[in-house]
Amino acid sequence: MNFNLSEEQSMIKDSVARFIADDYSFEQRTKNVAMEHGFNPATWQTFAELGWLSIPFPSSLGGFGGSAVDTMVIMEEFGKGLVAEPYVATVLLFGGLLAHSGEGEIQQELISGIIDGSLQGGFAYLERQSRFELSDVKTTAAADGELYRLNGEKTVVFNGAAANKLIVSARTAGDQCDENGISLFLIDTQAEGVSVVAYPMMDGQQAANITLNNVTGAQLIGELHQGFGLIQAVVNDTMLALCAEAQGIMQKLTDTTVEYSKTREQFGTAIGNFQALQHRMVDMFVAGEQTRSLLYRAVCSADANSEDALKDLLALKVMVGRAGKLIGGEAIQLHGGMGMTDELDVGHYVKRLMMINTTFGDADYNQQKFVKLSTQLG
Amino acid sequence: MNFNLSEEQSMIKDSVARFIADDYSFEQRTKNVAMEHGFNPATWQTFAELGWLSIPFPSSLGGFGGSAVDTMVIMEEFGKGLVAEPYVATVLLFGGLLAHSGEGEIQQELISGIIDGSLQGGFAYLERQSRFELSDVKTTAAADGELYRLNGEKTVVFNGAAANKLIVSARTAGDQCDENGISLFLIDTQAEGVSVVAYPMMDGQQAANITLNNVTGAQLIGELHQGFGLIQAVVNDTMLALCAEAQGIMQKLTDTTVEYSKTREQFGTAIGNFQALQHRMVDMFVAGEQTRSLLYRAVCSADANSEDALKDLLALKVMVGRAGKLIGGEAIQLHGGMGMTDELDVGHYVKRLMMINTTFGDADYNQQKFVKLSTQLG
Amino acid sequence: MDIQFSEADLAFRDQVREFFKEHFSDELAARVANPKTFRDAIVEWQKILAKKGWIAPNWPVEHGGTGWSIAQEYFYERERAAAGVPDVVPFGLKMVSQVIIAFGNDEQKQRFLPRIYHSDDWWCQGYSEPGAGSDLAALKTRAVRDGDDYIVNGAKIWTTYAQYADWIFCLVRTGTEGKKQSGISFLLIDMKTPGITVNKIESIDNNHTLNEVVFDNVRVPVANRIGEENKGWTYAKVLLAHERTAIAEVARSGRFLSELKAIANTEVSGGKRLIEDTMIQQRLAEIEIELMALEYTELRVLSGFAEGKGPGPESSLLKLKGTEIQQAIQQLRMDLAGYYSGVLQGELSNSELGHEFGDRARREYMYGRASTIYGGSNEVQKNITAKVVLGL
Amino acid sequence: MDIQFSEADLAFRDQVREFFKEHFSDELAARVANPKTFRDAIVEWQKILAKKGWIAPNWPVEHGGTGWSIAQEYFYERERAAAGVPDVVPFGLKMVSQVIIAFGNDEQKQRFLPRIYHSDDWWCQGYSEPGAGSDLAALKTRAVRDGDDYIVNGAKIWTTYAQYADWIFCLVRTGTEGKKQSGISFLLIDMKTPGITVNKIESIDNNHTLNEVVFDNVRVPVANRIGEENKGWTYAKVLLAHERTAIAEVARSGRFLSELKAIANTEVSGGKRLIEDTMIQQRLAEIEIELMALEYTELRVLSGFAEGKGPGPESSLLKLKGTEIQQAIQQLRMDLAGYYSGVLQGELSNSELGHEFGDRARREYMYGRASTIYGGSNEVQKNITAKVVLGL
Repeated sequence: MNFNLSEEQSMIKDSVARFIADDYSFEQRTKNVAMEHGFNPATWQTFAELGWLSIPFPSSLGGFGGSAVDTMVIMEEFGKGLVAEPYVATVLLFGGLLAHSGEGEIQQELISGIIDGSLQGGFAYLERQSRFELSDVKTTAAADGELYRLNGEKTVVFNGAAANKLIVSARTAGDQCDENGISLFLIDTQAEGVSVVAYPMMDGQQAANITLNNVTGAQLIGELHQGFGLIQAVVNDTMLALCAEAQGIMQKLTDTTVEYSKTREQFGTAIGNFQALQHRMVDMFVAGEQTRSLLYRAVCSADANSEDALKDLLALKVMVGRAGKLIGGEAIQLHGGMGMTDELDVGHYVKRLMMINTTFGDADYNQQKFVKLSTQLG
Repeated sequence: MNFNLSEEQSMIKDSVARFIADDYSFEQRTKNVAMEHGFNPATWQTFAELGWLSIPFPSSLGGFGGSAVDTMVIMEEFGKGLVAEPYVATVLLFGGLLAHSGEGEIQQELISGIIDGSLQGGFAYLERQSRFELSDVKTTAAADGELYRLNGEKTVVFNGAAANKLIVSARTAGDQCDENGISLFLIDTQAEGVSVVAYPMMDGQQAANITLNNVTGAQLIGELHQGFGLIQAVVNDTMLALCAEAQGIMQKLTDTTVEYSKTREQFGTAIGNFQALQHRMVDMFVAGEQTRSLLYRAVCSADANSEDALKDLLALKVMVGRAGKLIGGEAIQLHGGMGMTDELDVGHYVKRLMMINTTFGDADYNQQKFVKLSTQLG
Repeated sequence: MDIQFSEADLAFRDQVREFFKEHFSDELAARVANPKTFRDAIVEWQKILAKKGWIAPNWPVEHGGTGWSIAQEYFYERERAAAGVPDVVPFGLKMVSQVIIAFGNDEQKQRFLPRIYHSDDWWCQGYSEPGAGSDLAALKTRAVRDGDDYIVNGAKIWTTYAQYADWIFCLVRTGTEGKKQSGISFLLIDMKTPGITVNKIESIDNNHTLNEVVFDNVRVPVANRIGEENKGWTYAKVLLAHERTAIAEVARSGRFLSELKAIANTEVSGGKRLIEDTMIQQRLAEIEIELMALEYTELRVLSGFAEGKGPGPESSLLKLKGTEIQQAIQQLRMDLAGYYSGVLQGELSNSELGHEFGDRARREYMYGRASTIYGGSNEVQKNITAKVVLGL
Repeated sequence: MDIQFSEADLAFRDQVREFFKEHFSDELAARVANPKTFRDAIVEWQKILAKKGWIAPNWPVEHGGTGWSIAQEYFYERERAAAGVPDVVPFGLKMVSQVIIAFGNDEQKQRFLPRIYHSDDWWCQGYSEPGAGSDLAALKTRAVRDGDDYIVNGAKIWTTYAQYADWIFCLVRTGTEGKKQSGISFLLIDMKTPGITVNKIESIDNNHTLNEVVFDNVRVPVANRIGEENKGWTYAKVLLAHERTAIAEVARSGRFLSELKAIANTEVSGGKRLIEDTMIQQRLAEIEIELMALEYTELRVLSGFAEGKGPGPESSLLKLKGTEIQQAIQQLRMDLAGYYSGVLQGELSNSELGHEFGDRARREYMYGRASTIYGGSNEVQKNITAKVVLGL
């Protein structure tokens, strides 16, 4: 039992931290976010060169073969630097689905494209009515020779406009909310019948609504009707990674707020000397440390394939949501008027934290899932 | 629209406040609580002489004909003085059921006994399994000539050991949790088959378990099978009165805590100078004032027979529970070690507040009832 | 103690309801809600109210006030909120006008009040400075006497709608002796005076509401000073208590809560309406209960006013609880919007985006962070309450 | 980073589980739980543990410590809590012994440690005073040198189990110069010495746990002083951090949470089990999630110890969160008990009363208020964390 990083993990951590310190200032990040798809292709290429795009993929697919701890390490540093590049959409979600679905020709080819930085991807899993229910799928797929024809509308597809390829969840059998009968399909975003309406999200990343109008040539990924298990596995891995990112953000926000309170003077003294504010900053610190403990718990049980892995993950996601609200809210409040300006980085960190809370279900939603595991009810 | 007391109400308020200041010190109260049934019969007689036992009864039954505001006034002062005498059990519950059930001979006789202080009563509405559900009644009543025969067990009957008479809820038709089929019966606690196991409650008041083993001679109060409406009406009136008592307690606890913080020195200064504690005492004050606002809202709508009366009452009861937890918890915490001793009055006020939270359903329970009214669901 | 209303009060309520229904069209509402058309639309609406005579209820009757009873004021606000009618822009009609009425001279009253009444001038408020936020009295903008003028130098910050403003009312330092609260004067400054620069501050809701206003040797006639030199703090303080009360926005929160219930009745998750979700139910109930209490706290404050009492302890409480409730509503609207709470809708229509309230949820949530900061931060309110009310 | 345990660790876990099952009988458990039989029962149990060699895991091996690994310590505590086995009374075995081991002389070690090990002496702690609570260093009990003795005068308060104690370890003032933390000495005092009076304090749980201990010209041999005169604060401080960690009671909260789930599975309302009530479910979940986090916070502290780090920032956190969780559990147990939470059961049996856990719920709730007050109040922990961890 230990909570130390391996030498390799420390190297990854230092490498990301150094990149952010040297090349990813808040000003630079602001410029990147203002680019066409909300990120900087050159930065993405740097990620490829540094090997970061290969971390979660097995070595059989040309990857680094990283563990949950490895992903945690990189994501926590990304959080501290507020990295806007679409690592989650392309590497973790799109790449994760591919890597989990087998090691065929498609996987080999696409994952090597991800690793070398030439391919952008995304996962279209949301629909207008689905809210947080991954099994609520109305988009349909019909066999068309060896391939499939898709019809439907997907919303809030992260990285949807930049993506060359998308994996789309579609119904091949069953009723609208059934877990069985969902299948996954690979499509080209340039294919006929695909229309894309892109928009920025508040965290600077971009998403898109994707309309599929008789889109042919869709390739089945994984087994027919059995896509839901694949979705769950990859969503869980990604959720864990997002929580690590959130941990980095929370630490950054707490540190920034504490430092600000030491310099900002009001009523003739630094506001950090006011006991009421001190106690509230302690509450921020405590919330962050509790989240860190659950993060360690969840990555350890993920890597150990523990039977409690899902329960630990859900607990973590709930706490990320709750602690994030506390820390984000206090960070703005204690920065006073400055906290309200978009020039300062604080608000941007808070918005990313809010987005992470929402992604794959907010705190209340995941707590209800936790209850089912915890009380063994329904 | 005004929030001032009438001259008569101010007189009641002053009269109770004077009695407490002159004759009901915490030391005296402690002696009263140590007496046989948890209260002082002489004090009760004083209440009768001062006319307080007549306040809620209509003048046609020899009472003062008071409004909800009148009851609020007396109960709030009782709260401030932590009066332990069984006003709620005898006057509000037992007397209230009688007064609401008609103006026949029984009512005339018993209510005049209540008013002159010679009669103690109680309402046996709880059973081991019933928790907060007033309609969960297993005790049975069977016709026996003009009267009834009762069998069953009632628990936590407030004032059960001191009471000369009890009103008991019993099932005369329907299933265990049906609202229809509940009837109310008057019994004599000396009757054969009635056995009483008394115990003190944490607030100093006493309660008893009452076993009814073929108790004959029970008189029907109100209409057969239709007792539930009567129960609801009287429970709602009493709940409002208890909330007024809680308001008095909360104000007393806040005042006491603020005063203590001005005198208790630690680290070379009065602890009331610590900003973190100041802000928490402000939170206590705010919670108390918000409760006061809902109290005014609920008494006004009760007296106006508003269609929102029940919703206002439930909101109030929820807030009394929540604010009570905050204020009670902080009162003990800010008194430090002293807050832990039974010699100080603080703990006793807190315990009474906790009992009021539980009586007729705690904050969570009543919030669920509120939801039904508020969202028009189920 | 009662809350009975007279027949006349109830008739007034119906009249107000009818008026809003007739004059505040959906089309106008849409223009007010759109940041790009807000300025012209709100002025258009305020002129309608001025014509009706309801634009300045709290002014003395001789200047155009309505002389309403507490009950009438209560109903007016309740109906306004229920109809989704925005409050007037407060800086002229509710703030500087109060100071002019109470402390201005006759010439100032005649010059400024009618133009405020008819929304001919747009006003903004110059209180906060980069170094003086919660510690307002630490302000440093200097006004130095030069003949019949002051020469003003310094900067004001977080100035709402300065980009639209014709006039700004400012607290400036004219003296440096004694306590920092003394030595402050209250000046009215024409925004077109040379030397004034307005710098946009983009706020976290991605809107342009806030500004920095920089004064570089700005000449202001001494005739534009309210009351005595160095006594400005006294005049400004009166406003602060009224501002606290106004920030509570009790009636508006009531309307927003109804909107949330309607949303929860429509949005689904896993095929079930969100209103059937117990956790959503409880969050709605918690907000509603606090709000029901605050409505009566506000009535208690109003009835105190009616008896000639100034804003008492309940007014800090109104600000504290009122803003907490607003933020709870904003948070819940975000949560109801789910993924859509993150969308910057921009020029997309609702049907293009496929969603109706996510963008608004985000804007209100983000801008709403300010409510616990401005008007005397909630921390300052707690300090005041501890000192003034609890005697600590 | 991993939490894999070795086969040996897992075998140890099974051994511990087996031992508790065999030796901690239901009958003994009942006597420990009853305040009237508690003293003798806990001593009986501690003697069983001493015989097994598990009574003082953290002592150096030469004095009887077990030399366990972190994993073994973790499993021991977890199994102990799961089996409902009470912790040892800490004042001798976990507190004064640590000070004697670290700072006592050989004679003191030989004299006191074996009797502590075998529970022959019952110890209590004399730190707090009526005027020195959170501000512990402000203590005023004086010890004045008189030949080979000190003469002690003053009073200690909130002294847990002083009514049973053979010995008390005290902080006393021997010097008045310099900071208040200097001038304090650490004395061991025989409770049978003339001049000591123990006054019962009835606490709000209606039990007798707390006492006042008054010293009236009490003669204490200088040989009973630990370490140097006026250096007592240094010795005591070491204990405080360990005490904070212990107060968290993480494993016990885990057991209590399981009990609450079992209760919610049994108790009904309106014919439905309470566990089916969404609000109860969410309250259970909120506690469980915080506790799951705190279990790992504790492991992080333990693994820090293993690497030779003293209690770090996580230890104040353990105290803060640990006590919050305890109080949330106590509150929920009260709420599950409903009306019965108010009952003082006295001599009534469960079947006479008709209820099983209301009285315990009340006792634990009321006594539990102390956990955020003692061991350095939670307010003091926040002050420390702000200063030491956040650098404020």
